[in-house]
This record gives sequence, structure tokens and C-alpha cells, in this order.
Amino acid sequence: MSTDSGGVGSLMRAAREPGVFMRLARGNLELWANLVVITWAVAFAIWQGSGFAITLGTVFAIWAILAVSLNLVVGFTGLLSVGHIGFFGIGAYTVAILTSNAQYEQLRTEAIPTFGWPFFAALPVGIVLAGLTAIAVGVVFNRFRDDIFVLVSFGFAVICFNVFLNSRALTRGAFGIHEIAKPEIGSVAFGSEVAFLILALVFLAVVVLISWFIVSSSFGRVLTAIREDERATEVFGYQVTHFKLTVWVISAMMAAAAGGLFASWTTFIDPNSFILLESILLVSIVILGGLATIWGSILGAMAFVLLEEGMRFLPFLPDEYVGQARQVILGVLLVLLMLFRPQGLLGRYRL
Amino acid sequence: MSTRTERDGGRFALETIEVAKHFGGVHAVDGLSIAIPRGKITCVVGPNGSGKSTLINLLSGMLPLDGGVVVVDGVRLRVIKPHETPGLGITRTFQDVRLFDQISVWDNIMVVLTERRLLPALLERGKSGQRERTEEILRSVGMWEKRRSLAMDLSYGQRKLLEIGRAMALNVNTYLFDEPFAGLFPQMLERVKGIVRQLRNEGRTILFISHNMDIVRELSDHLIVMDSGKLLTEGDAEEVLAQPEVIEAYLGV
Amino acid sequence: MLRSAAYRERRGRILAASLTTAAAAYVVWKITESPDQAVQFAFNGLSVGAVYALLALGFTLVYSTVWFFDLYYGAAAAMGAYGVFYLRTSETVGGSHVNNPYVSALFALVVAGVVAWALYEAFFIRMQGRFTRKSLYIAGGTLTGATGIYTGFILASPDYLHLLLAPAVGATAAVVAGWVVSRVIQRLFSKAGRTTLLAASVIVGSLLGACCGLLLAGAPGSRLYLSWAVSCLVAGAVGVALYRGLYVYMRKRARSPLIMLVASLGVLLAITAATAIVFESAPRPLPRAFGSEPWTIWGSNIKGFNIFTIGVAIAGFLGLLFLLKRTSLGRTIRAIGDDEEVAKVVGINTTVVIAIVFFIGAVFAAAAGLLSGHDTAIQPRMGLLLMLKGWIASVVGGMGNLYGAVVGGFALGMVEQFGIWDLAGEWKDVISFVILILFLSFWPRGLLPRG
Amino acid sequence: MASLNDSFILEMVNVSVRYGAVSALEDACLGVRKGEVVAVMGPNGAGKSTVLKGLMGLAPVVAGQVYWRGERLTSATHEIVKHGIAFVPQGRRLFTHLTIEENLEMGCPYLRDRPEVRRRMDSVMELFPVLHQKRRDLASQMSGGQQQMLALGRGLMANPELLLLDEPTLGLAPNIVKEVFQTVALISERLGTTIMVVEHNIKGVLDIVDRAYILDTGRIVFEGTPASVRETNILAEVFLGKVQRADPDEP
Amino acid sequence: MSIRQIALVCLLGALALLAVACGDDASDESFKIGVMESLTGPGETYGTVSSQAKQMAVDEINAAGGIDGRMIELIVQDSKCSAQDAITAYNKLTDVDGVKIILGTSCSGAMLGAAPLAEADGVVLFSGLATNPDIAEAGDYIFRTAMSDALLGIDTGNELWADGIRTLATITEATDYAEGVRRTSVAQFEKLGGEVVAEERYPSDITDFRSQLTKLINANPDALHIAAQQEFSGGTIVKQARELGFDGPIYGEIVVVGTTALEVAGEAATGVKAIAAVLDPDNQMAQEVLRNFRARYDYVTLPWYLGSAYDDVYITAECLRQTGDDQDADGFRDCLYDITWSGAIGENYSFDEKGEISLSNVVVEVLPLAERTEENQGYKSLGQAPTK
Repeated sequence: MSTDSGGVGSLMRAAREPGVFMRLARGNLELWANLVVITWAVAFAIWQGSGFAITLGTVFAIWAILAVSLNLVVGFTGLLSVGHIGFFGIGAYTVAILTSNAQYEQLRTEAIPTFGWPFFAALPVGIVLAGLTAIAVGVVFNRFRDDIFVLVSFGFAVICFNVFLNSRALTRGAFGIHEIAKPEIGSVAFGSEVAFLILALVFLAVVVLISWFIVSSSFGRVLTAIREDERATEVFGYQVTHFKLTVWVISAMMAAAAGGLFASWTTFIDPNSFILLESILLVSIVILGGLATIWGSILGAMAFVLLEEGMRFLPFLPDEYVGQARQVILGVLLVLLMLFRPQGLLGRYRL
Repeated sequence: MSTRTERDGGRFALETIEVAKHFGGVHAVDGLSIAIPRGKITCVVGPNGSGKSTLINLLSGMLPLDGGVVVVDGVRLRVIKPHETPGLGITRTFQDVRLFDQISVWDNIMVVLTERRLLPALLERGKSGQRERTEEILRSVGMWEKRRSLAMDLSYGQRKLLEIGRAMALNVNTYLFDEPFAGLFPQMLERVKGIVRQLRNEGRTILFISHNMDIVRELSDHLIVMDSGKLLTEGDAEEVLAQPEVIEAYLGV
Repeated sequence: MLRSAAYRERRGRILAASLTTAAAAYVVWKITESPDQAVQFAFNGLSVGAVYALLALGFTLVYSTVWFFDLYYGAAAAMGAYGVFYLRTSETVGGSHVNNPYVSALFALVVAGVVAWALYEAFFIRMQGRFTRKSLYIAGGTLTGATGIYTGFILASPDYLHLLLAPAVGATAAVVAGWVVSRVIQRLFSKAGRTTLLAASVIVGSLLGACCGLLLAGAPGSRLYLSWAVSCLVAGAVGVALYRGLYVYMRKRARSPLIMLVASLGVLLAITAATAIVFESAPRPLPRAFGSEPWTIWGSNIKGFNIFTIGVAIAGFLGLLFLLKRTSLGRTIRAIGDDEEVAKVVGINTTVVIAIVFFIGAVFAAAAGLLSGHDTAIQPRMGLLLMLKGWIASVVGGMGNLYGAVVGGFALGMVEQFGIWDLAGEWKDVISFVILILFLSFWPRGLLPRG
Repeated sequence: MASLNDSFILEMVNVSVRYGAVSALEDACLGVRKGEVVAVMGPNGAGKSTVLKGLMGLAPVVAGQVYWRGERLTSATHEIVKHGIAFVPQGRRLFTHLTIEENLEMGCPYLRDRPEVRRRMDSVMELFPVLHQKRRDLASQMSGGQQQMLALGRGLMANPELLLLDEPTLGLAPNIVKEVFQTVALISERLGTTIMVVEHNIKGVLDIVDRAYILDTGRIVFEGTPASVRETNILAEVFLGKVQRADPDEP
Repeated sequence: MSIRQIALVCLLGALALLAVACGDDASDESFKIGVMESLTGPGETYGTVSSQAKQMAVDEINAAGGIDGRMIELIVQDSKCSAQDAITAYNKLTDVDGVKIILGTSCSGAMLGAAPLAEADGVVLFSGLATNPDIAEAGDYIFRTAMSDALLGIDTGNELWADGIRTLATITEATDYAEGVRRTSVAQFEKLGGEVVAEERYPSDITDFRSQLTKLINANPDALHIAAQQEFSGGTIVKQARELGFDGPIYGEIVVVGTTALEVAGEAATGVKAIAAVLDPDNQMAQEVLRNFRARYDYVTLPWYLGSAYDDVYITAECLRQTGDDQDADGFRDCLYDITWSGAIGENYSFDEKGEISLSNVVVEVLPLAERTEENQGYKSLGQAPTK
């Protein structure tokens, strides 16, 4: 498809078709980046024991689903959304409310109705709900572009967090919801960590496949065209708003799926997992990994998870500062990327 | 100058009746009534700021009309939505070359050929017909070798050609070219001229803006001269160019 | 059918008008319901509105000059507040010192860098003819180093703030007084000779300066207010350093404003997290400033400090208005906002002027941050929250309009208060953002559009 | 390389300007003598404006030198006006949120001498009485012709030795175009300012200039007096397209 | 590849090395005990005090020769007051460090997140801070020396009623702890016949409570009840309520009369009543713990929780002495069920079948500013809360 502008001069002249070589150069970068990260992950697993690696793997899978889905909007369509965590939260809360079996005898006031649905019945509801929300939000947001879009998406994240926190009759507010069901298919339960990791990876694979299906279709091509020049795309007969809305909804639904997985994995959620900062971190992951590349988002998510967990082992960094230090590093990385590589590590689209 | 009515819909691919557009207090297009004959090459000339580009923007729906009617194939339109213009048989290029910069040359053409509806677009992935058409167009504008590069990495002339190719890919009856020849070197120029002629030979209508009188003379069947948003004169190219007021408008006061 | 732009505009206007009417009717109804609460809400609204207005003023100034969203602005607000905390920990709750030599050195370095650049821009080219390059470098280096070390000392020994700053304040006072005296003498006695002029201004200036310095040195109570000045100046210096060190290069290449936005988001993230590392993430109070006892007016209570904040907001507005409308610098700033390239062509060193704008903007943010910190409390995340509020206030008021910023700030403060009359108080943030989305949808140019 | 001609106060030697891969000006050599009015003409896209932009440091000059009074001009854009070169950009580009008076003052923002600024403003307003009438209005409230007068006035505020005008008649009504040219002639005559004007409107400009350069696709194809321009028929060739152009390689 | 790309790859590689190169060094001889506390985020104060108290206790035990010669080693993880981080921290402790006994965590949310895993893995989770009533039901391996909000709420409700309060306004931080306190207190208060005339909540990150307080004061309640999670916001609310002219009684729990809260509120706090578990002034051990803590860390806050964290370590040490194996979680659990302990927080307390302890709460009243000292923590005890 597209190519990168790097390349070694002499080899470049030798290459008969310039595009091919440039693709190779890009391939090299991807290859190296992936090799490094995968080696890192494997070394980590061997050294730290598989149990912890499985936990990290699950965290990674959830972040990766989120990053891939957000990249559809940010990278492929060019809408820098900082509000994605809202859809993640909608998915998580729907699954939590519908599957939680907790009995709240002692909790006189903020008991919410329990449904006790199985996970796989609740998840589609969450996804659909997120989709419907996305339609409503998207219709309003469709008129905004560039920095104004960023501004209102900030607003969306803040509003979602407040809804999760303050709609106590629905979400139990700050109490959070616990005893969220683990997924089960017939007699196969994904109760154990390994089984859940496998399920999460399956979800990731499905999301990646869907994303790949979208971006490699004519639809995806139109998205990139919209990103480049919305008005010109319109002149060629595309109803741009519909395309933007569709990808926005699809992306929101994927995020909701990640949310459902997350809820089921932790078995307990409260609004603190859906704060604005998490959303900003998510955008950083997408930009870090690379805009408009599925592989990049996966890599970004992996680097993100390994960054934090890796830093836990730094001797000079007190443990309680790991989260903040990660944030400092991400912030500085964002600045450096914008300065030197505005498309992110493996990106195909410069902001 | 003759007056025309809608009855001439068959003869004319596009007509404007008292079309107006103003920006603040500036009347960019001021009650303009022109007709573009079907299957011919029409050229719009006029000094800078005479409203030529605004006219194309109005015809392609990029700007909403402030007044007047556009008649397309006999259908009177007061509002033209940009995404409906291909349906009306109109496509265009831009003066400042608006390509999809960060996607490949190949995809720049493919975008125009593919499905407009959402769901079919999701399911469609480069049908063979589209691929062949893309290849055909890329070869005809001499960009086949460059198909993998990003549009932003092309030279100015190549970008211009690609944009024209992109418009060609859209199989419509009327092409609006905004300064397709500006800033081109002779080699490229010949190529673009060839494309324009070829389109005419296929029976399509072409409207282009140019400042290059050489080309205007050579190509245009019909000439429209604009000045200050108004129609100065129109008619056969050689005849119009012979008129002293055109030279006046063009070369000075 | 696509409606014409005029139709959409009209529809927007009708919607906006009906919304405003509805809001006004609601407020009036509520006031008749409980005037006491209404007065108290109005006081609260004015207090927070003043902070929002200050934020919106600086935000609008920066935005309408460079036309991109600079999120460092939020970090500047937090830095202003934490600067005071840093310098005055001994007086704050907890009582432990957080003063850290590395942090002091870092900021001293930043200030020194900014001073070095300012010296270069101001004197290097002008002096090049008269002195050799080498001597200029040496002089500049010495000055820079001295400033850096001085700043370092100030930051590192907050207990002696009044003593350390006394010479600087005295010198500033001396220069200002001397200048004023010379101008006055010129006005009154146009025949006065150069020598008399010089002698008079030097004598008066040095006397006044010494007086100021000595007074300050003997007043340890002034340390809190000196720390305000220091933290505002440091936040401003960081703003300048970011502009000159980062944004200048980025703006040359940026294809879209998003690059600047994302980069400054990175800056905000990093500074917020670094603040949390140095100062811990829990909220902290600032030491008590004056006016912390409430006054009762019309049966409702308001602190003297809140009235001071409102005064600062209005003074800031008037000052900015004076700067922009009456001074040549302000004219230059407005010109750059209109057309940066032409401003360059007519002979304005746009980089310097924009740096000054960033400085002023950051000082406004820092002032807002520390005032709200004194009023309530500080926490590392306050930057992001305050910035968003300032942002919303300037959108509500109209981007790029000073009057709009003030009106928007106070309006947002009021809406937040009156909006929760019937809703629960925790929906405050939601109300602000709903207001934002409503405004952007129907009234994107704000209450008072620019120009 | 052309030798430096002492009578030129401004001389561009072999200047080339490129935007990325696109060459906008190639090997341009041109000069302006003191007190002259010089036109740079050519069809759209010929690189006329690029000449001035390169001179002002607004376009990337990749080769060649610019000499101002015999010395190389290497200053940053904002310093150039202090050498006595004022630039009136294309499309007027006024400071729309400033009043007319303020716009004029912006012509010499570096000047600290208030009385001198006042004096200059008075002389500009004398030249353009319309500005005096509306001096408290915003620049955006004026008509196109008045805006052009203001732009010229802003340029004159710098008391320039050389005034660079980029397409001063662009988008103006014919009668105003005439007025603008008269004004340019007046400036040259009354103030003795050297003027370099980039123009596509040939006839009007030829009446007021002493010399003209004609550009086509980034190259200077002709230099001479208005009379010689009229004689050679070069205009029709370039503008109406009959000239045999060099065949440069595609960039 | 361009230099830029090489640099990027190098950067990634360096980060990878960074992660891999830093190994851990643990001696096999010592007992390894995991600690999860919220060291950052909204529960920071609690987590920090708790983990410092634990470290102090461990250092004391080790200095005295350890447990039969074996030292105790604490492995501390930040659980950040969030379920997700608690799970990550839990997994790291159990999988990487292989611990079976975890002291913590400080937030109920984090506790509830990790509890199902601990229950499934057979890992003991032993907290001195989490007070959510739900934790009682969380499982067999879950213990705490913190008292459930249910008890606190009943005492608060009784005290309010006994003081003649009939209408109440509540302001509550939107966290699980504060919501729990409010919920149980209001339940008891309403059971007795009281009426809540206004209620407001606030998110943890705001510092301006005036608009909420204005509404509450305007409802004209007999008293104001504050349920805060952070001492800081508790103190600020007291201060701002007084600034807004509220002169009725104010009630809260331990957070509202914490050291920081009192410093923030200053004179405004005088007369504020809190229902809380307080260290007995006559308990020598408790006083010694506080003295040692102040000597070591130069501050004291939340003395009761400090004491409970301290006790946790000594209880753990005792049970380790009995089982002799830090991997024997079941033995440890049984030991906890059997044990009766006298420590800083009380005499002769033991765990019931839900892993809970029950001690009594007292009512305290804040002294005027001039009378507050480090020793009296700024308040005086009014004795036990009335039972009816």
C-alpha cells in the first residue's frame, strides 16, 4: 500500500522499483520493533514466571483491543478522540450490571437490580448499547473537526465518568459492582487466568480481523480519504458524515467489547477505571504505536504494559511512583514523537 | 449574446441562471448566466479575482449558492450538495490540487471508483473491474510506475496529472477543471491537453479555467470571459479573443 | 434537503435565544423561590467565575495570537499553585519541607535559559557593532549565570525569601522610580538639563529603591506574597522556554494544529505526573492568605479573599485591555494574531512577541491557579481541570475576545452554581461540558464574537 | 555570474527558489536602480511573487545572492524593513482587527520616536485623504481599493528607499486599478521612492514603469524599457502563448 | 534504515534491557509477606501510614531477632485504590514473589477486586484498613482488623438521635468508603425516626464544596454529616461550611478529625463530633506505638489505623511462629481464626467466622485550637456512643 520516506541512498538506487525498497525499509522497522518487544515479553515471562506474564498478557489484550479500535477513528479517519474510555466504560458497566450476582442484603440504599445473565448474553447488549450511544454522540460530534473535536471528546469522557460515578441507581456509584461473571460457553468456563487470557486474545484477534477487514475494504479507503480531505471526498460522491459515523460506532462497539472483557476479568469495577486520564493514556498508546496501522497499536499497547511493569523493577524508582513515572515517560515520548516522527513508531499517517 | 431558456437543456450540459455568491461585501459571482454546451470544451478566462474559481466551487456544491439557479440536464437546482454532484454527472479538480496526500497514488484513484453506499463499501475489496480501470487510468496519465508512492511525495506536475486522472476515473459527463495547465512543464502540458481532447472525443463536456491563451486557443470550442463576477462575453474562442474588450479586460484597463 | 447556511445560522440563533430565555426564566423562578440561596450562589459563582475569567483571559490571549491550543496552559496553573506550596511548605499543613535541590536547580536552569535568550534577542545584535562577539558572550554568560544562581538561591531558601528578593525588588523599584521621575521632570521642566535630570532620577530612584528593599527585608510577612510573584514568574519562564525551545520548531513543520495539541498534551501529562511525584498526588491546602474570614453581606457569606480574586480578575482584564488596545506591544500582538507573516514583514520580531504572549498567558494561568489554591486547595490534577474550565469559559465568551473571556468566565461560574440548584452538586462538571457542546453546536462564535 | 553593477541599489544574482521538489524561480538575475520604478511581469505561476518572497526571506532561496547597496542581504525577515525595504504583500493582507491608524503605525513598529511616527502618518494621510477620514475604523470595514491604499500607506510608513509591491491590483475593480497605478506613480514622483512592482496587469503597469522584467515559468525571459516591451511583442507571446519556451526537464 | 529509525529501535531495545536487567535479590531464609497498599491516588494517606506502620513493626521484630531467628521481609506493591491495580499487584505478589500471605489492601474497592482471586488461590488477604461491609462476605481467606462500616453507622445514627438531631444534611465523597459510612449512618438514623433533608456528593478531585454546602445549609438541617475519604476534603468541608455561615453541629467519622483535617479546618473544626474507633489513651502499647511512629516518621495521622496495621504485623508474626512456614496459607488462616490478641487497638479481640473483629467506637469532640496538642490529637473522648 503506502510507503515510508526513509531509505539508504545507494541501495535505493539499486532497487529497480523505489516503492518496493521503501516497503522493505518499513518492513525492517516493523520487524525490528516487533522482535524487540516480543523478545522483551518472552524474557519477561521466563524471568518473572508465567503466572504474572498471563496477567500482563490479559491487561495487554484489553489495552490492545482498545488501541486498535481507537486507531480506526484517530489513525484511519483522522478524528483525534480523547473520549474513547466512555465506550469502554459503557461496555464494562453493562456487562457488570447484567451479570453481577452479588446479593446486597446489607447494602440497603444503593442496591441495584441483579439480573445474573451469563457473560456472553450480556456482552452483546453492552456492545449494542455502546453503539447506540455512539450514534447519538456521533450525530452531535460529526460537525466538529480537528482541535474542536478533541475538546468535545474531552467533554464526552468527563460526562461518561460522571454518569458512572453519579448514577447510583444504575451503577452503584463509587461502590462499584462486584461478582461480575466469568465467561462461560456451555460447560466450558473461562474461570482460570490462562483460559481468560486465551479468550481475551481471541477477542483481540477478532477485533484485529474486523479492523483489518474494514481498513482493507473500499470503506477503509474512503476513511483515509476523509482523513486527508473531507470536502474533496464529498465531491466524489461520498456522504462523509455517514462514513464517519459508521466507523465511530464500530470503534465504540469494539471498545465496549474490551470493556466487557475488562469487567469480567477484574470481577469488580468502579468508576475509577474510566477516568479522563486513562483516555489520554490510550490516545498516547495509539500515537506511540503509530497512526493508521493495526500492528502499531498492538505494539503500542504491549510497550505500554511492559513499560509500567518493567519499571516496577527499577531499583532507584520507588514503587509508588511507577504509574506517575510512566506518565512522565509517555508525555515526553509524545513531545519527541510530535517533534521528530508525527506518525508514531510504525505509523502511516502524520498528524 | 443570445438569451436561452431551459428548452435548450439538451444542447447544454450545464446552465447557470443569475447565479450569485458574495463573501461579506465582495460579490465574487454577480448574477452570472452562462451555458456550457454539451460535448464541447468550454474555457473560462478572466483576470484574477474575476470569480472563475468561485463559479466552479458553486457548480460543484463546495459553496452554497446565494442566489440563482443551476440547470443540470434540464433540472433546475437551487441547492447543490457536494456528494450529489457525481450523480448529476459533474466532477472537478481543484486549483490548489487537493489530493488525498497520505495515501498511495493507487488508492487515490481507487477511492473514486469504489462503492458509495456504506455496507457494500465494507464488503467490497478491490473488484477486478476497478483494478483494471485504475491501472488504465494510471497508465494513461503516466503514473503507473509511481502507483505505490504517497500522493504527497509526487512533484507538482505529477500531482496535477493525478488529480486529473482521479477526476477521469469518475465516469461522468461534465468535467470542471480549475486551472489544469498552470505551472506545468511542456511535456506534462501536452499530456494534459491530450487527456482533455480524449475526453471530448468520448463525447464529454469539459469546462476549464486557464490563463494560458495559447492553450485556450488550441483547445476550446467555446470561450467564456468573466470580469468582476460578471459575464463579459462568450462565444467561439478565436472570435472572442479577437474582440478588443477582451484584450482590455485581460491585459489592462 | 441541505438547508442554506443562512437558514442554519438563523435556526442556531433561534435555538440559542430560546435556550437563554429558558435559562433566564429558570434563574428568576429560582431566585423568587429562595433569595438567600440565590445570593449565596451568586457569590460562589462570582468567586469561581473570577478564576475562570482569569484563565479564559490568558487562554484567549495566547490562542488568538498563535491559533493553537496550548495545553501547557493547564500545567502553568498547577505550577503557579505548586510554586507557592513549594516556597511556603513550612507554613502549610503537614509542615514538612518538600524543598528539593534538584527541582530548584532545574527551574533555575530554565529561568537562566530564558534570560540568556532574552538578553541575546534584546542586546546581541544591537551591541554587536560596538563590542566584540567574545566580550558580548562573556557579559551575557555572566549575567545569565548570575540570574540562574540567584534564582536557584531564591527557590532553595524560601525562609529567606524576603531578604533574597529585597535587592531585586529594590533595584526594580529604583529603576521604575528613576524613569518616572525623569519623565515627570521632562514634562514639568522642559528646560531641565541632562545632568540635573540624571542626578534627580538617580537620587530619587536609589533612595526609593533602597527604601523598598529595606522595608521588604524587614517584613518576613511578605514572603507569601513574594512567593506569588516568584511562582508566577517561574511559570511564565517555563512557558517561554517551551515556546522557544519546542513550539517554534514544531510550528515550522506542523501540518495541522493537532501536532501542537498532542505535543502540549504530552507536556501537560509529563508536568502533571512530575508534580505528583515531587509533591504527592493528594490535595494540599496553601497557607492562609489575608481575607480568609467570611463577611456577611445580604445574609450570605463571602470571603475577603474571594473579593480580592474578583478584583484581580477585573484588574487583569483591564490590564490586558490596556496592554492590547493602548500600547504598541498590544498592537503588535493583535497584528500577529491577524497575520503573522505580514507582521514579520513589517519588521516585528514575531518570535519575541509571541514569547512575551506565552509569558503573559502563563502568568495569568499561574495567578488563577494560586488564587484558587488559596481559596480552596491544590492538587496535581488541578491543571487539567482548570484548563478545561478556562477553555470552556473562553468558548462560551467567544474565542479571541477579551470581553468575551471575562463574560464567559463569570457566566460559566454562575451557570455551574445555578445549574445545580435542582440537580445534585456532583453533576457540575457535566453541566459545564454540556454547555460547551451546546455552544459549539449552536453558537460556535460565543456570546461576544471576535471582531 | 553577473558583475555587480554599482548603479543598482538592489541586485539579485542567480537566485533560485524551490518549494520541496517544485522549482518556483530559477537563476533569476535582476536589479533595481535608485529612483526607478521596475515591473516584474508574467502570467500566473511564472514566479513573479516568488521574486519578492525570496527577497524578503519568506520563500526558501536555495541558490544565489541578494545584494542591497552592494552588501549581501542576509537579515531575518523582520530585520529587512530596517534596511529601508518595505513589502506590500499580495491580497493586501491588512491587520483586520486593527484600526486604520493602528495599521499605519504597524508600518514601522520598531520606531520609538513618536513625533516621527506622527509625521510620517500625516504625510501618508496627506497622500491618501480617504485614510484620514476613516482613521478610527477597522481595516476590515473598508472597500478593496481603500484597503490597497492602506496597504501602500503601511508600506510607506517605514519611509522605505525601496518599496516592493506584490500584485497591488489583484481582484480590484477596473477603475480602482487605474487609481492604484496612479498612486504608485505619484509615490515615485513625490517621494522619490524606488519601486519594484510585481504585476499581471500589463497595460496599466507599463505606463508607469521605467523598466520591466518579464518572467515565464520561473525564468526571466525579457528585460527592457516599456517601449522596448511594446515593440518586441513579447507580451503577447508570453501572455497569449506564442513564445517558444525552453524545455526544462520535469522536476 | 535511516538514523531516526535506528534510534527508535535502539530506544525500544534499551527499554527492554532496562526491564530485564534489574533482577531481584531475596534471601531464602526470611519469611516473605506481601503488602498491597494504595501508595498513590485517593487512598494515599491511608496506604502510606499503613505501610509505614507495618515496616516499623517488621523492623522491630527483626531487630529483636526475628521469628525463631528468621527475619520477616515485606514485599510492597501499590494497589492504588483501584480494583484493576490491586489485581495486577496481587498477581505480581503471588506469581512473581510467590507469597501466600498478603497484608492489605487499604481500599475496599481494591480489596473487593483482589478478594475473589485470593479466595480461589487460597491466599490470605489480611487488611487493617478496608471497612466496606461487603468484605465480610468476601470469603474464608479474607480477614481484617478494620471494623465494618455497619458498626460505625449504627453508632453514628444512635449518637445523632441521642443529641437531639432530627433533620440531617449529608455531604459524601463519591468513594466506596465514604458512601458506606453515609449509607449505614443514615440507615440507622432513619430507623430511629430521623429525616435526611438534603444530601450531596462530590467527586474526589474537587476542592471547592461551596455550592453543595450552600444547598445543604439552605435546607436548614439540625446537623451536617460529613462522610469523607480524604482527610483533606473532610477538613476543607468543615472550614467552608463555617465560612458559609453554618453554625449547627457537624458530625463525621475519623477522617474528619484526622490530623490533616484539623489543621486544614483550623479553628472552624472546634466542636465537630466524630464517631470513630480511637486508641485507648490508657493502652500503653498504643501510646508507645504512636511515640515510636512519631519518632521515626515525624508525624502521626489516623492513629487507630496506624495501630491496626501495626497489630496486623504482630498477629502475622505470631501465626508464622505457630505455622513456621510462610507458604502454609491454610495453617495461617486457621491460626487467625483461633487467635485472641491484645495489641494497640484493643484487648483480647479475635476474628469471628467472617474474619471480622468487633471493638467499640467512641464519640470524640474536637477541642478549640488552643487546646489541641500532639498528644491529644486535637480532640477529647466523650465516651462510647449510646446504644439506643
